[in-house]
Amino acid sequence: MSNQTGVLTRTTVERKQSIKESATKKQSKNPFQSHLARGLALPVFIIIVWELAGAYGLISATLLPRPSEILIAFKELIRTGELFTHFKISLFRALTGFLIGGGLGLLAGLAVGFSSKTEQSLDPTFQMLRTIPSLAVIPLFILWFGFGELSKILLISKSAFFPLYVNAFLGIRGVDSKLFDVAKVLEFSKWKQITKLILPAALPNILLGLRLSLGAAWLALVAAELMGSSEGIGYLIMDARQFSQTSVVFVGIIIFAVFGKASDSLVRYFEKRLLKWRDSYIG
Amino acid sequence: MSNQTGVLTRTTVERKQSIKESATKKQSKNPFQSHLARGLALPVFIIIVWELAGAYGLISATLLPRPSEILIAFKELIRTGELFTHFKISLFRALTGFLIGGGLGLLAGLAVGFSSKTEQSLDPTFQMLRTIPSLAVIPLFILWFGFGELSKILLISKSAFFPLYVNAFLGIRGVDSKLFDVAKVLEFSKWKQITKLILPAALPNILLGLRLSLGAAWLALVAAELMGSSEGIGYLIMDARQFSQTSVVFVGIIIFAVFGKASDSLVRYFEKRLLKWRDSYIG
Amino acid sequence: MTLLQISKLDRSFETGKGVTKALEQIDLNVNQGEFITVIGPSGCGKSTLLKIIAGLDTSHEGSVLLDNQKVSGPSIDKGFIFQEPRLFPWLTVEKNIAANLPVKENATQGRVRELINLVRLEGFENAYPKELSGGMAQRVSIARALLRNPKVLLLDEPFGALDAFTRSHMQEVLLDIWQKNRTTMIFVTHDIDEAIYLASRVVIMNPRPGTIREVIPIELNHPRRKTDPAFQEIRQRVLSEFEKVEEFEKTAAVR
Amino acid sequence: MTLLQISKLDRSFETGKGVTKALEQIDLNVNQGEFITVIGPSGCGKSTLLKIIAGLDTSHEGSVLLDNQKVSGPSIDKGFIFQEPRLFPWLTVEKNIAANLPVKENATQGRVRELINLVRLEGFENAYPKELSGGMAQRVSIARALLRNPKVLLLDEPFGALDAFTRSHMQEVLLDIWQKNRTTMIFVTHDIDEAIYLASRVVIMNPRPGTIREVIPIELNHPRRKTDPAFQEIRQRVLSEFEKVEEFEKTAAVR
Amino acid sequence: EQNGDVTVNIGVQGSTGVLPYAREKKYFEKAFEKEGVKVKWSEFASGPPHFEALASGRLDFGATGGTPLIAGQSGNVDFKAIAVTTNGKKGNSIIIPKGSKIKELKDLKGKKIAVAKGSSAYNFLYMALDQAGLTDKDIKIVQLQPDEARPALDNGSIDAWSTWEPYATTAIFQTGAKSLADGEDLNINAPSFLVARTQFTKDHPDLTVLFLKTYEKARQEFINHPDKVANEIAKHEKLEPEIVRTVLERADLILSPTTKEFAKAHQHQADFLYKVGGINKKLDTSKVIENRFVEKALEKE
Ligand SMILES: Nc1ncnc2c1ncn2[C@@H]1O[C@H](COP(=O)(O)OP(=O)(O)OP(=O)(O)O)[C@@H](O)[C@H]1O
Ligand SMILES: Nc1ncnc2c1ncn2[C@@H]1O[C@H](COP(=O)(O)OP(=O)(O)OP(=O)(O)O)[C@@H](O)[C@H]1O
Ligand SMILES: [Mg+2]
Ligand SMILES: [Mg+2]
Repeated sequence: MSNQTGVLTRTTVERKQSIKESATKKQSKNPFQSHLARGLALPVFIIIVWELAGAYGLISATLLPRPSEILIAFKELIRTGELFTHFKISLFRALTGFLIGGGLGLLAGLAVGFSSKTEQSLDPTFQMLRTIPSLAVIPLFILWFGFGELSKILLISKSAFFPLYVNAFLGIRGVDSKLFDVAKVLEFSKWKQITKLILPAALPNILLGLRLSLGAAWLALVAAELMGSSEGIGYLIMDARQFSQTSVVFVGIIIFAVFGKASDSLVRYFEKRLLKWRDSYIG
Repeated sequence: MSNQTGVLTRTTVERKQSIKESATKKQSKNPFQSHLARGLALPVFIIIVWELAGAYGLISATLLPRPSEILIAFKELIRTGELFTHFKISLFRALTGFLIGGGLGLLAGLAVGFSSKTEQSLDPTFQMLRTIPSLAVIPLFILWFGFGELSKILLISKSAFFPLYVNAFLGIRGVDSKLFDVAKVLEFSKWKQITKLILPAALPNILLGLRLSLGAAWLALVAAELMGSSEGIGYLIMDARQFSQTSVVFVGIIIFAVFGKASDSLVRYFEKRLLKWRDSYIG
Repeated sequence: MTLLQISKLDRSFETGKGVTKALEQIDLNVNQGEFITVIGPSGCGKSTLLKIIAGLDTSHEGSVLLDNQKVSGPSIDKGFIFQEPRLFPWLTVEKNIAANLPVKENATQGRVRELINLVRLEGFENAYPKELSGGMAQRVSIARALLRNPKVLLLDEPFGALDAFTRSHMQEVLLDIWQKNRTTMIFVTHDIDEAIYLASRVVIMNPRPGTIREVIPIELNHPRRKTDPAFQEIRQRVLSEFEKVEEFEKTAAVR
Repeated sequence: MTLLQISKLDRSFETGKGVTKALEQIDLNVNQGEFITVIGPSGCGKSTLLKIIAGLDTSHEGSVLLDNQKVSGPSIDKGFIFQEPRLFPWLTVEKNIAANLPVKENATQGRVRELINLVRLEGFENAYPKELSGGMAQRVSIARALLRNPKVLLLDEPFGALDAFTRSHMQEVLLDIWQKNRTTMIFVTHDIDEAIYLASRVVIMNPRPGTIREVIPIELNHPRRKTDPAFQEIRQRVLSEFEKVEEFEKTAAVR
Repeated sequence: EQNGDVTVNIGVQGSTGVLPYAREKKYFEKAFEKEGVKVKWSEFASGPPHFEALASGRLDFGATGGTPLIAGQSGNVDFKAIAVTTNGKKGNSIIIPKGSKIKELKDLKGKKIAVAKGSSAYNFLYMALDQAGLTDKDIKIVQLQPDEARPALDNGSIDAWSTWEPYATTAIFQTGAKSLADGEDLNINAPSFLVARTQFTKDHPDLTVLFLKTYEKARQEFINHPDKVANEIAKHEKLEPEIVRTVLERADLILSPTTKEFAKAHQHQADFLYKVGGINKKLDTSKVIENRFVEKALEKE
């Protein structure tokens, strides 16, 4: 805790400095730090209120342990190396599932977006599959793929498939038909059409799909790890819930949150770089 | 079954007719029916193979009942009126959750998209919350909101929030800055900027977010109905799973699929009407 | 009365590959009710200058004062016709012209109808931008700017996509508005005849970096005639000045 | 030798509000190596005609034959310069010009550099379209079309956004290419002088619906001079024809 | 031998039972290694998923309560109950929160009671009500999974909770909740079983016996060194040793054929479940009972 408040004060000070600078030099030298300060303000505020509420006994400790208690559980799990083991396997599952599901989703989205015939044949089926909940199909996955890694990874893939599929599909359908005319006149091959026209034009949407798919992969982890598993962050959470070890549950939640945010930031970093040609509103 | 194949033959015939027509009249009179035929081909094919495989004992009946058995379970559930009761309550939950979560997501997305300051303060927190799995937070929801409707609807809202949030956010950031300049020159008020520039420009993405949010609301139903519920399609499924009543599980899955697809089609119908001004690739 | 005072205006763009100097040391005073036309080679900074005056581009050095106030953003007094039509693709012609005014109101409706007649787009009130030809779209954007009767009208090659006759019709329309409303006009064009025909002063710009080469006052009475010897004389002067620009450009250091 | 045969061409657009007749009963034969310029009032269907010839618009009635083959889609022989630049915003100038050819290849690279010099964009090879001025973007799109040495070049107001000098430079470039390669040119413009200066035949169109009013052959030798009396005479003829179009438009039923 | 590429798939749930302990200690790995057979473990959150896994042929052995067994049989899953692991008398309890005014079962009238449908505690609740002269119409049943019922109990949104171990003991220890009644008080037998996939028992009767023998060996640890085992589990699972010890005490671990008494209790459960509409057909539970393996496993002892 003292740690977090420390961060807050430091960055706030730096932010003030950078505002001063920007007033004189017209361009902030340290926009990154002031971003960070703004981004951290809300979470840090929540954590402080929460800790205080816990310390004054306003909330039940078994159900909502204080941040400091969570920190202790965190340290303990790190010390024993358990956390790392769980995390490693979950990361592997989420990423593999994301790669398979997201990759197929992208391809399917491109295929369907490209041709309205393909759309008519495949899209209705995909749209039906999209709203089938993971929890309901677990038995089928067990039947077909067992409850080993394969099954889990496929369940994650299923979740990661759709956001990329829908976004890639709509990205293509959003490409300006004027540019398509240019591509036709210049006689782009199908491949060139994809790489030089469609992918770049649909890129904002595809990257958005990427972010949503990555998120979906993380979210699917819990359902997947419910299924005959004894490792992984999802398992850690569900196992801890059995004995009401709420601090451990929160450690799991925090890991999900942090890694969700981290993978999201990564994609957005690439987004910034890949979309530098854009001339759009920047807020 | 015979029913389904009936549909297939009929529409195929009509499709042939319409192709003939279009050959002579240059424009198909019945594109809708040929779309339908194409869209149904794959599901109908799967159903036939499945039924046959079941009939020849190639797949375990306990885990994967034949379509005809599912149909019987379906009829039975309809006859007793159970299905309708479950469906009604699920529909209510999904829609209310979607309206709350999606509405807030849209507003938050607009707010964050509009100002990069707001983005820096709120977006990191939202992105962290986005990847926290529903199953992990259920105890917290029960603690805070009890296990009544409120809790379920909020859980659904949580899921429905993010797709609309992210899509609205990115929709705004994709608006051509040239048009923003026009709005500035014409001195649009903030409100006019939203209604006359941002919403229409971001509409393709917002509608996409709508579809994903609706889907997410349906998907969240199962997790929500795991929680202190004795009604709803999600409950129906999970209850049937406990007792290995696989046909009932499939009835639930089919309802999810059909209503997911139906709500999706509805949004796309509006999409077509609302985006008729677009001049983009149509596949 | 001086309406617009530009002094020591510098504007450069940082891009991935270095810095492009678009405008350098621009000094220009414009009086209330003047008709200024700006000519100069492609890429010399005309559009950039207009955007700065409009308050759309504030990342410059030097001062730009309108009515002795620093220009810090667009305002109701300034109309802008962009180089491209920039119509809202989701609004019909009529609604694009009315833009942020309620189309349903009678006053607006009458005015919109009037402007549609003026730019000769009768029958296309309800067409979407994608259903318009290039010149038609440009005319819509002209009508949109005229609707608001601005004090200063900034026009960036407004008639570039129009045929000769529509163009001269629009020139008359513009002169008419100028004379009736004493609107201050700053008008970028590539057509030297047009520049002379309309202007009280013609500004000739040098490229790379964009500077003002010469300001030529046109003291002919309206209506002007292009065959008038006095017109021809000025035309010669502008042309020869422009030729020098051309030469200047060839010898100038590349970027 | 007749390269392009257009006969009984009709094209109308169905919109929400009714049907717009864009082209009606167009008949036109173009010989290999001819330089056709098309003029006509804004919205008379010039761009539509070009798109049909290019094979980008096939929803028409009547027949369009190129080399006695029905035109059913774009092909390698036809270059097209669109009315707007239509650059790929994610590609730099260099890559936009090279388009679907590999920029890295030496042959392409040399040719791209040559064209960049020709359209006077040295130093902007690596700029993105959003960093270009209107005229610069238009020149990139010209270079892109020229790169492929098409047999037929369709140009839709290609020099509309260029200043007088860049424009006449580009005219020379075009004439040069035409004479060297015997490229067949179909060139839409609003500038009557330009139309006469370049063409072997000038096509004058009537609006609403778009029909061909008159085809005027220009039998002057190159290089032509605008001050030449023969030139002026033809100019008068075109102008008076065009004035009739103007009158026709005023009396025509509105849509 | 000929068992070269055979793998035994064993399912476990929870972390305090014999099988989880044996997994930790690798008893089964050691025993089956000699036969050239590999062991693969899968962990399930509750009983019912065991039967999905059994039905798909991906699981060979598991240990569950009686109610999931009945549910599995009603779903036509092909399995055998090969032994009884506890009489389950102390396995289920009705818990009331700290400071509750409820004194006896009759006081439950009109109250909100949480229970997980399909669990053994579900049956237990109905039978308890029956004994108190109440029916499910007199109370308000809230369908909650154990880990959801806990917060509900803590924040007072339910009045009582019918649950099983280790949830009952954990709640009592952590929140000062009290047990209103357990199976012993009401004399309700709720046997739990070891289950096996029928086809596996046919293909590998010897391995089935070996499984039971190994189970028995692990169970003996629990009987002979309860403190040691409790401490080990507590340490491994980071639980309070007190909780684990109590849970184990209440478990009454046995390994026994399905005696007439157990069979009757189990059949009674099935009939009851049918009566209250939990399952949709009447079952003959004796069809899934198979005693010969456990008899053989125990006879050499
Ligand atoms: N956003 C930008 N980023 C980088 N460079 C820019 C940007 N906008 C303009 N420039 C550069 O500034 C210079 C002037 O551009 P500007 O658009 O003002 O020219 P212009 O005089 O309007 O030309 P034209 O007659 O072709 O429209 C050009 O060299 C252009 O490359
Ligand atoms: N996609 C479309 N949908 C409906 N109408 C259209 C469409 N494209 C063109 N038109 C109509 O066809 C007519 C001719 O348009 P076209 O673009 O060919 O004109 P143009 O001669 O090129 O005009 P300009 O000189 O202004 O570019 C116009 O009336 C226009 O409104
Ligand atoms: Mg410009
Ligand atoms: Mg045109």
